Amino acid sequence: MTLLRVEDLHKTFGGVGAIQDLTFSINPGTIHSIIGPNGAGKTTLFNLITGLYEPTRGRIHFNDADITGQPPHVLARHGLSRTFQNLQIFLNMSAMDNVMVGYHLRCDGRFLPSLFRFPSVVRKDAEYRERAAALMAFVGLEDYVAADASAMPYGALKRLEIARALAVQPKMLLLDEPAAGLNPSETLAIDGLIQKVAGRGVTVVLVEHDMRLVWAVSDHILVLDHGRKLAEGTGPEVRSNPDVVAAYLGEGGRDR
Amino acid sequence: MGFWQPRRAGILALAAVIAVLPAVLPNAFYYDVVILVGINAIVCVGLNLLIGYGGQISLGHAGFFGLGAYFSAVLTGTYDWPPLAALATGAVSVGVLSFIVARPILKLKGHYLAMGTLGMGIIISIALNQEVDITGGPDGMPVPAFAIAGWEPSSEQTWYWIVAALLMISVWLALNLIDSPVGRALRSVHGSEVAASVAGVDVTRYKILIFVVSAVMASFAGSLYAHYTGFITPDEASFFHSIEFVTMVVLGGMASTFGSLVGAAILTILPQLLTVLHDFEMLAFGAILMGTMIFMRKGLVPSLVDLAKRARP
Amino acid sequence: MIGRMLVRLGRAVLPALMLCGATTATLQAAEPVKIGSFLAVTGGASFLGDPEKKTLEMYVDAINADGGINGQPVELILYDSGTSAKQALTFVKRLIEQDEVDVIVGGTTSGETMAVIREVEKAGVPFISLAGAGVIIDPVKKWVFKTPHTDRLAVQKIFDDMKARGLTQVALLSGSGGFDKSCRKNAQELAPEMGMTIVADESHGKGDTDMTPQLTKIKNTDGVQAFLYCGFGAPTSIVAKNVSQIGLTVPHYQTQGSASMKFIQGADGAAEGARLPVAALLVVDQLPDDHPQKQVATAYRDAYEKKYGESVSAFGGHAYDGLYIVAQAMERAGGTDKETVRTEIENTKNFIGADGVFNMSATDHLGLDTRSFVMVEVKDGNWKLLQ
Amino acid sequence: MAGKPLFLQWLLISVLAEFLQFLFSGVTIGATYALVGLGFAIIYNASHVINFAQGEFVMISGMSTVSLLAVGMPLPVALLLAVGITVVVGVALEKFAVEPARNASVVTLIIITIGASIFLRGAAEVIWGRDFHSVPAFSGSEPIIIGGAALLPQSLWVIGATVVVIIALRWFFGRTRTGKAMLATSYNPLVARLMGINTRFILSLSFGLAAMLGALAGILIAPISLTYPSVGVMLGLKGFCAAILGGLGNPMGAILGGLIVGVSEAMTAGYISSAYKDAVAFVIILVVLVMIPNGLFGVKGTERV
Repeated sequence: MTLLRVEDLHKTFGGVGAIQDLTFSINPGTIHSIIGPNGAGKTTLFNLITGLYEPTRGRIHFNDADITGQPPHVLARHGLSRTFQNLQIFLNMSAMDNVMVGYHLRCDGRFLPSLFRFPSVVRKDAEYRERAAALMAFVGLEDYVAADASAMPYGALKRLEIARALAVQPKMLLLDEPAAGLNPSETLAIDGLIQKVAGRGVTVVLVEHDMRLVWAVSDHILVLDHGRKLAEGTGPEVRSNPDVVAAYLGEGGRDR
Repeated sequence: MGFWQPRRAGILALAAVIAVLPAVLPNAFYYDVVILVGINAIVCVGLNLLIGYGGQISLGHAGFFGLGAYFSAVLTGTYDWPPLAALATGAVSVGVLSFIVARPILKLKGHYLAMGTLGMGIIISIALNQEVDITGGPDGMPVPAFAIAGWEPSSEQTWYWIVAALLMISVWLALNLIDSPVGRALRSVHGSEVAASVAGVDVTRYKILIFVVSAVMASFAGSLYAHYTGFITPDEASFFHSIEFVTMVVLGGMASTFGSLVGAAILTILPQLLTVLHDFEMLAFGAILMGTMIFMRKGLVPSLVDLAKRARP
Repeated sequence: MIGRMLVRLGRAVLPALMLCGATTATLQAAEPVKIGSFLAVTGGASFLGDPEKKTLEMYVDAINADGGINGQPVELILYDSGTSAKQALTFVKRLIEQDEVDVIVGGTTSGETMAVIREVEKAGVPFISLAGAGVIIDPVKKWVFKTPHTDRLAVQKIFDDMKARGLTQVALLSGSGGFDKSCRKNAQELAPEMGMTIVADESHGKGDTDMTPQLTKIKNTDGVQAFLYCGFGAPTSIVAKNVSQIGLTVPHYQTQGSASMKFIQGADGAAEGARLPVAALLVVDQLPDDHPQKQVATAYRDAYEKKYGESVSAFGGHAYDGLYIVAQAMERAGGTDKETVRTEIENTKNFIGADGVFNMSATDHLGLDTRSFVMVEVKDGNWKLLQ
Repeated sequence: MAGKPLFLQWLLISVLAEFLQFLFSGVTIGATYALVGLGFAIIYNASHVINFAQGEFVMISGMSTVSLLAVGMPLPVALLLAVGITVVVGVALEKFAVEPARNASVVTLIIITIGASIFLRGAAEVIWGRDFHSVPAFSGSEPIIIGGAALLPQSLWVIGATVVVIIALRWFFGRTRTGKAMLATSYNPLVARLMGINTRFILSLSFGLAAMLGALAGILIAPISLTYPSVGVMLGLKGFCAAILGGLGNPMGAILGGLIVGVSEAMTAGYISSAYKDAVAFVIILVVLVMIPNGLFGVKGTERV
């Protein structure tokens, strides 16, 4: 039983292969990490899985459905959500409304009910506002419930993005460098948050440079190099893989 | 969610202004200016949904305004349709047209979108200018009076209440929309298209939706304008008129519905005030526009709100 | 409570704000005669509106220096419509409702004029338009008059001249403004009546800087015997230049829209040989001494050129006529009662103006004879009266 | 028998002559659009501002030339001075209107430059009046006949000057320190600043350069188009089209964009419909943009997420 199955995936940009011959699968309910040096194609892979890029070749299956080439908002319906390496916060909105956008699929997005504020719309909005507040508390943002996103510090915005992604109620959450730009104690807290999220039964897929975080939380690791799969397995398996040691850790590693 | 949340307060303030104005306005000329403010404000409330909330610029909305005006003028004048039917036909046709052009045009971003909408508006305005047999050409055409089942609003006072009521409705609906799932989706598209789509928002759909809504509102206001003034020219659809609408929205403050009202009011009244400067009118207008935007770059209403917040910590 | 305060505040402030917008030519103790005007001083037709404004201002001063009308000083209240029909309408409401003018002389373009007619008729204020379209006074509207020759008459003059030279196949080029389109429409309508054929019908856009493609097409059209350009402003000169550039040699006609020395100067020699109908004003020196307009037109031209240091155009003449028709009507009426003044304007007889001799009536709110509209040819950088 | 080939030959020649005439017109006008469009591109590169007052540079140089000639200056001196005056106006525009609002949103900056264009037009009307004026052609107005089509010497000036500008700009951006600094600033202003480039100076310089190009267009076109306070309005708009069509921020794209707009206008006027020639030009632009959303040579906007 797999949640995500990637088969023979290729993506080229102007003739240069960013992802090549990639096949792997992810089982539900675990924390997976995708690691590799800069330019290995990690973010490209995320963008392919979440529908921001269309693959040049290959197929992606999610939850037994072929989702290849589907746009992101359709994938959100399937239960896929993500955060971004470069924060993509709606800075023109309040923190609460950022999370509320995550609930978009649960709310009534039709035009006329919104235009005339049907009672059902008002009721649902109120209900999801409460849920959003709870979600913000869950990620540790209880102090920012009434804040504008543009007035929040960087670390809080990272959490806000996770809260928004969780509001989509995903089966699988892809986190693109959740610890980047954070100090060690904040990183530690993110570590805890990721485990809490996984504890809710959400499958977490992680791209991360902070190896300490990777080793600490991952159940399963996929190593990419130049867009190809270099190795796959549990933490200890990957660590002892000679290819990985040679190609990646051998270069001095990124143990910050 | 108290009763005195800002949007309720804003609507009440607007209602108060509308109720008090007739006691203040000394003659039909003042009514005329206020009616024009109201008609422009309806366009701006719609355009602000597109530009301020949806983050999609349009330099071509006067095209829709002009089309609405000409639909009303031609259908009632040349073909003797009842004004309401003409107005509705105009709004529906503009809705369909804007829906058709929205998909390709809204693929463009930023300045390219500005160019695309500008081109669309100019094409409409050229057609209105050139099709002399239908539109009367650059010298314009008369429009029969507005009438519903024999009732004709002839005085400025009557028009004032009609436009005021329609403006109130527009503002009310716009505020509803902004504070709703659709409004959040729109603002999220403005904030980050990728993040919005990942959160499940069908970005293209909402962009098209709000483009069509704003176009229909412009067409509606155009029809209203045509019947009110009784005479229209293709200038209503010109590029400069589009720029005027955008300037109203930006000057008043993007993503602020009441800002749009203030912007529409200022840009409609300002030329009347500046006549005192004679030859320096245009120069002063440009200077005021520049100065306001330099010193209040978020636009009047948001800047003043910020100022008030800072003054009262 | 607050509401009432707002009302009082508004009553005090709003009118004060807007009052300061009024143009005050003179501030004298006696109750002034108020003449309202809205002109396209800026925008597309500024080329026409500018001399109109200058003329009105100059002669209102002159009238006041002579003791005003019926002993009352004249106050000119003038607004710039920016060549926008929309602005024109608002300004007319302002003139009528706020400034409470006694009469309106203005409306540079036909579009602006047509836009305000409904308002003027409703309010019952005598209005003399300075625009060309015949539809302004045909059918006759109670309160609306005009001074310039109609666009239709101009085209008629041109076609007459062509026919006299045995030219019947005309190529047409027109701009995209109101004046241009109206001239084109008149040409299309008049051609069959007058036995002319329009063999080419081209147009150019706003702000175009080169019309050689259109002219080349005309040049390569079979059977073109004469070329007529409908338009005004800078394009008149550009067209003349382009005509000579591509060697279009058929007789070249333009309209009264080109009746300004700027046309000749701007064409840089290329306007030579072009013919157009103009008000006699422009060739006043060539008029015989017994011509009725000789004296009036000479005086106007000399005064205008002295005051503004630029050569006179026919457009300012429309404003001159409008102003003096009103002034004389008011003197005959012995006051400013609108109904009486209107009747007296209608009774204008043998008024000698810049545009010609006016004889208005209840059925003719223009009242110009066609004799004062003459054909001229550009020769040696000046107008030459054709006989 | 001999009549037929002769007729065909005549037909060919006249068709060719007609085509050439349209082409000359299109290229001349296109070159003007290109020069104006270049100004848009250069300012956009340095500051990501769309300067809607670009057309007013064209007007200011033309009107200045008229005034300078009127006080008796020789033509070359008047032209040089007119360009100088325009550059001063351009730099002042940057210093007093754009610089103080540098971090404002794109739309705000657009409105500021629109305000500036209204202001400059208003000022021109106060200073110079509303009449149109002519400027003598640089080297006579006797047309040169090429292949049966008549070309004005002034057109050669316009086209020649555009070619010189292209070469000069290539040299400037490719070989000089200042030019390279400008390019660097356009790619990444922050890094450029960190590398010691005076980005404020670059900003002023870009406005000066754009004003110079606009002024150049102004003095070159004035003998053809005449000059008046609103002459820059349509030229500015078409220049914007040129810059967008070519791909914003790519100077060579702006040149090509200008030529495409100019030639398509002339060809449409000649072969299809002169009434709808401007509309056709805009349809072409729309179609190109819908197919290539970043213009012909625009930087592909791959969003980094």
